Amino acid sequence: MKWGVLQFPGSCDERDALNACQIAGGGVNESRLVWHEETDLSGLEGIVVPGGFSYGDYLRAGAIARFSPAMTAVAEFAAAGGPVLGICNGFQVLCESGLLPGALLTNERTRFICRQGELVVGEADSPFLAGLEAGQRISIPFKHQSGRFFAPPDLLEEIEAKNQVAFRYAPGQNPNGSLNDIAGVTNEAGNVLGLMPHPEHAVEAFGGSTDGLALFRGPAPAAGAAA
Amino acid sequence: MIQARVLIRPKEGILDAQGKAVEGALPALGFEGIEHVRVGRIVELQAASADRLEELCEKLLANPLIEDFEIETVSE
Amino acid sequence: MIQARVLIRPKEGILDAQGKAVEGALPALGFEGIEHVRVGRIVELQAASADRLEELCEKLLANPLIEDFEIETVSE
Amino acid sequence: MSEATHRELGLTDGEFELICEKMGREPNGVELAMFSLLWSEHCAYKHSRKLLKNLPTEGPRVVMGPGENAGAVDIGNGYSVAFKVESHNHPSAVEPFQGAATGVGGILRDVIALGARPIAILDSLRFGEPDTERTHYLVDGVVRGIGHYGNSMGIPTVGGEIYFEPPYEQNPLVNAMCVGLARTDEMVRAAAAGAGNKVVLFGSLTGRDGIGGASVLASAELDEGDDAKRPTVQIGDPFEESKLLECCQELLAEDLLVSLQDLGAAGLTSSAGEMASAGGTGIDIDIGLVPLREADMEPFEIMVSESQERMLAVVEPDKVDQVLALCTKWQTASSVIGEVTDSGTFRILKHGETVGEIRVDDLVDGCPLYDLDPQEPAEWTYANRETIEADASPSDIALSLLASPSIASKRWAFDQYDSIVGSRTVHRAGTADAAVLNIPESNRAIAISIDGNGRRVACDPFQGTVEATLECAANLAVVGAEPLGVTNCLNFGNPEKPGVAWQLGRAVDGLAAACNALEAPVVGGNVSLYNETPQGPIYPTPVVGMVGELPDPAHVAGEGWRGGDAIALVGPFDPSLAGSELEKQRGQLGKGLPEGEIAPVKAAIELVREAVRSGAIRTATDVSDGGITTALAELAIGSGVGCEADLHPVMARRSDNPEDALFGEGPGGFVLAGEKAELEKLGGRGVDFELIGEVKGNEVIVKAGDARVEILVEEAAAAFDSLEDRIESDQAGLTH
Ligand SMILES: Nc1ncnc2c1ncn2[C@@H]1O[C@H](COP(=O)(O)OP(=O)(O)O)[C@@H](O)[C@H]1O
Ligand SMILES: [Mg+2]
Repeated sequence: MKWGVLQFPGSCDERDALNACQIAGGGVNESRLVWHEETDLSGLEGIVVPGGFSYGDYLRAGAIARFSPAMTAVAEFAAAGGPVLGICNGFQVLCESGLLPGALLTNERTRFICRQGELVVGEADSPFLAGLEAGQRISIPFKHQSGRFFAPPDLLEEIEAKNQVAFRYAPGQNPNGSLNDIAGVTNEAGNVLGLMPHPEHAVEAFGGSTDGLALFRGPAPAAGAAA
Repeated sequence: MIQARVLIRPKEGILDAQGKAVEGALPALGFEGIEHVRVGRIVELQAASADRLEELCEKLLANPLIEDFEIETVSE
Repeated sequence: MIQARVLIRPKEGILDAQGKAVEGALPALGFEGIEHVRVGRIVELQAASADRLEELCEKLLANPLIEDFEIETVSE
Repeated sequence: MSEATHRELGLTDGEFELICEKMGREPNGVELAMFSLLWSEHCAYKHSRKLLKNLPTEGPRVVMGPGENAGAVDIGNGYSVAFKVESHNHPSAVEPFQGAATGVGGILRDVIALGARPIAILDSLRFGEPDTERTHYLVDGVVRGIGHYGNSMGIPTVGGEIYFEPPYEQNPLVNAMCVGLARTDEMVRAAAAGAGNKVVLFGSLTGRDGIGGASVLASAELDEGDDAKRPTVQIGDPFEESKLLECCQELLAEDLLVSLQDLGAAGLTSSAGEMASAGGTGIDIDIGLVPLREADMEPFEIMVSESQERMLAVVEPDKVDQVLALCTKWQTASSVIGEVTDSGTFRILKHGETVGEIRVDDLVDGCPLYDLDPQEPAEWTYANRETIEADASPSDIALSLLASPSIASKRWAFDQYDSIVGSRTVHRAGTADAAVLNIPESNRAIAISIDGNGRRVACDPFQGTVEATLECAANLAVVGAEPLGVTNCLNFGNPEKPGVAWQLGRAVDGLAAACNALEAPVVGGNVSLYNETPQGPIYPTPVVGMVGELPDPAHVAGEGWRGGDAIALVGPFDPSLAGSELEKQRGQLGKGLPEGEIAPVKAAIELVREAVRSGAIRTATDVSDGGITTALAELAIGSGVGCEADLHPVMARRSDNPEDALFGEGPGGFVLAGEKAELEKLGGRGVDFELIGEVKGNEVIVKAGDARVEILVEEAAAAFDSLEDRIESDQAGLTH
């Protein structure tokens, strides 16, 4: 599957995400980085908005990156049903740009955290969850400073009612004070998914877990069918 | 030229982690009787006109879902 | 009870990395004619008295080495 | 220039006279500022360079040694790793968050300047005891600062160490190490070459950051304002550096640069001066072409500004446009500010008009090097204080050691660092004794360790430094790695004092002896002197960083053991309370450590390394602070299973004092756990070997003669995890 991984000034995890795309694709090297000024996404079958500190995370995480030309193209790609995965800073960018509901606030304890943790797969209907079952636990690193998911009460209710929760932190493992333990959500259609934890850092055995691969493999059949 | 000052605060009802951290640190430093600490941002800038400041705040400087903003301007 | 508002800004001459990044991003967002962007913090709190606010700012809220602060109070 | 000026700038009368003699006239303000910085201890190494010549610097794997921005060793398949450790002690004492952040930024740029991509950061920190507001403030700021910079740059912080000792209370140490990966044939040197080539400055704008002491040169006019407002604190901007890194990588990949250099201490003066010196050329810099953050800067300010996130490159004239275009792509400012010449002179121009002119040799190599006047102090010169009750039982002592700030878990700190970005991290701080990074490019992994116990070095500078170096090698052995090269940072007090001079000389001798024995060349480092306050000097603290390689990251011994495992003690471990954590708690520290031979320790290191590499041993750790009991307790805490061990063989073979066996420290001890039959294969191999117990139950039980430690694993864990609460209580962390 041909992924495009966005690269903003200040992105950090874009090579890791590209690496994950490649491993998920059985080592085939057909994915590529997409510079933030690019607007032509033709030929790409999926988009990753990766983690890092786009524009230094200054002002507010994701606030500046969402205005990049590439994000306009990503919005069109998503509107046409293309799969878009936002990881960490990418999740923040997708929320800021309105492609996903909610917002991400500074961790309750205000500190950056980096540790391995467990997620419970939610009920959301999304191609990214194709290889996972609702209720299943997966082990994925948590790594962020502004990962506290927030939505005002009515929006939160809507997200829950429409089954847009993709992942929750396993009981007792919520590292940041996210509402309803939410670690990741999808848009209504399910083709856009954002999460704070880092599946691209759980793709090789030496790192301790390969549970993250499922997310990169999930949309492959759908993309194949579309092509 | 306009000198503008934008105050951006966490919306009422949202846990303000930084404000809470400040409150938590007060007793050990011997400060008493201080409460309701809220931490926000201030952005100061010079603009040719005030026309689009509101838009700038809504689009970039603040996130209306979680933050309120207030613009104060002084013409120079 | 006193309602206090503390404005904390990077000192004149000190690199303001956030202000610089915001200013740099504005033209691409279609905002022209905006300059001298400085980003700081605002801390609002309630205190039993204004006596030790200065000290609070110096010790905890601001870093006097790199930041200036300004305290505005309203009695309630 | 008044005579007082050069003194205020830190030059001695003799040095000033020498400058006048070399120039044939008195220097003007710009020139004096430049001399004062390049002839400072920091840049000229005037009290340490003679000693450093004793370090072994050569070996078959060395690609770049001391003299370059960082050292580098070959790791096969056309790749090298570049690494260096550097201090940022003073700036961190003044402003911990920015001091630590810019310390990381600075060491990253040294590695970036070689054309390497940084792949790991380690930090080595020293603070006072964690009971004071000041220590809390420093720890909070430093840890956040390191995390802020490394995390934002996307470079994992994979290891480090934190010690808490009273002599660091006013003068904390913040040492950061960076490791980078490069294709060997694409690495660049810093030497300027080719008269007529252009000098390009890129990165952040130049402001008044870090001008500090030199500001006495400011003209009266500028002095009229409030001088206190003149900024001296350097502010780090990792976003700018992140762009700079990618920009440098692309410039080098496109083969657009002749040479590259970072701007560190003394800014443009040192980088341009050292580039010209290394290349045997001259250089012209026009300060009128330097992009400024503030309009009214004086020439000397521009020449010595320490604004962060800037690089200097030498570029052939026909490639300049491409270079500037790439900088624009990465949204980083750039401009041509000068030219390489064949004059041998460093010329400073302002819009074409000469404002300063110095022979490159005079500036860079002209500073006199001083001999030290070492004198061993007759007695222990540091304070002692008792913090443990005299009648504490062995179990109480064990818990007290686990809770001791220098031994207790630092996970709360390391969890604030992104340790996994880059997809190479096999082991990070806290999961094995050394960090392990996968290097698929050359079909192997590297291991990195950083170590330096200042207290033991204070007891005996030679032996203490040998031990620090051996501990690095032991940490590497535990993950199956053998040393390739060493970097170091020598943090000491005022070398003009005979006692400190003696510490420094003996420590360098110890480093040389250990590196020679281990055949691990020193490829770079840093020296930080004058770490003292009116309360006295810090403990002499050589921080040793070691990089090694291992064939297979799948065979790395970790710290988790399993019920039923047998426990062995391997190596010529000869524990003593001298200089130990327990002696510190008892307020009984004094001069001297037992001398030990290096060869048998080296043999033990090799045996453990081979055992781990074979895959037969899955649990191994070296015995270090707090002795065997602490090592056993840490393994128990890590896996939640207790143990029962009897140190009788240790007692019988060496000392008869149970406390020495239980809590004594010293080099050359490894605790291994695993299948008894596998462990026994390590016996009879010329290295001391004893089975001392078994993994079981929920208690840590360690016997030595009549003495017995018996603590619940839970209790041990609670003690081990107690530091976070002690340290965090009063910090709000609003620095960013
Ligand atoms: N303790 C030491 N051991 C070995 N080499 C050292 C030591 N201290 C400094 N060096 C070497 O001396 C040179 C100058 O060091 P430094 O001034 O820190 O470099 P830079 O200006 O690039 O930061 C470097 O090549 C460094 O590796
Ligand atoms: Mg350098």
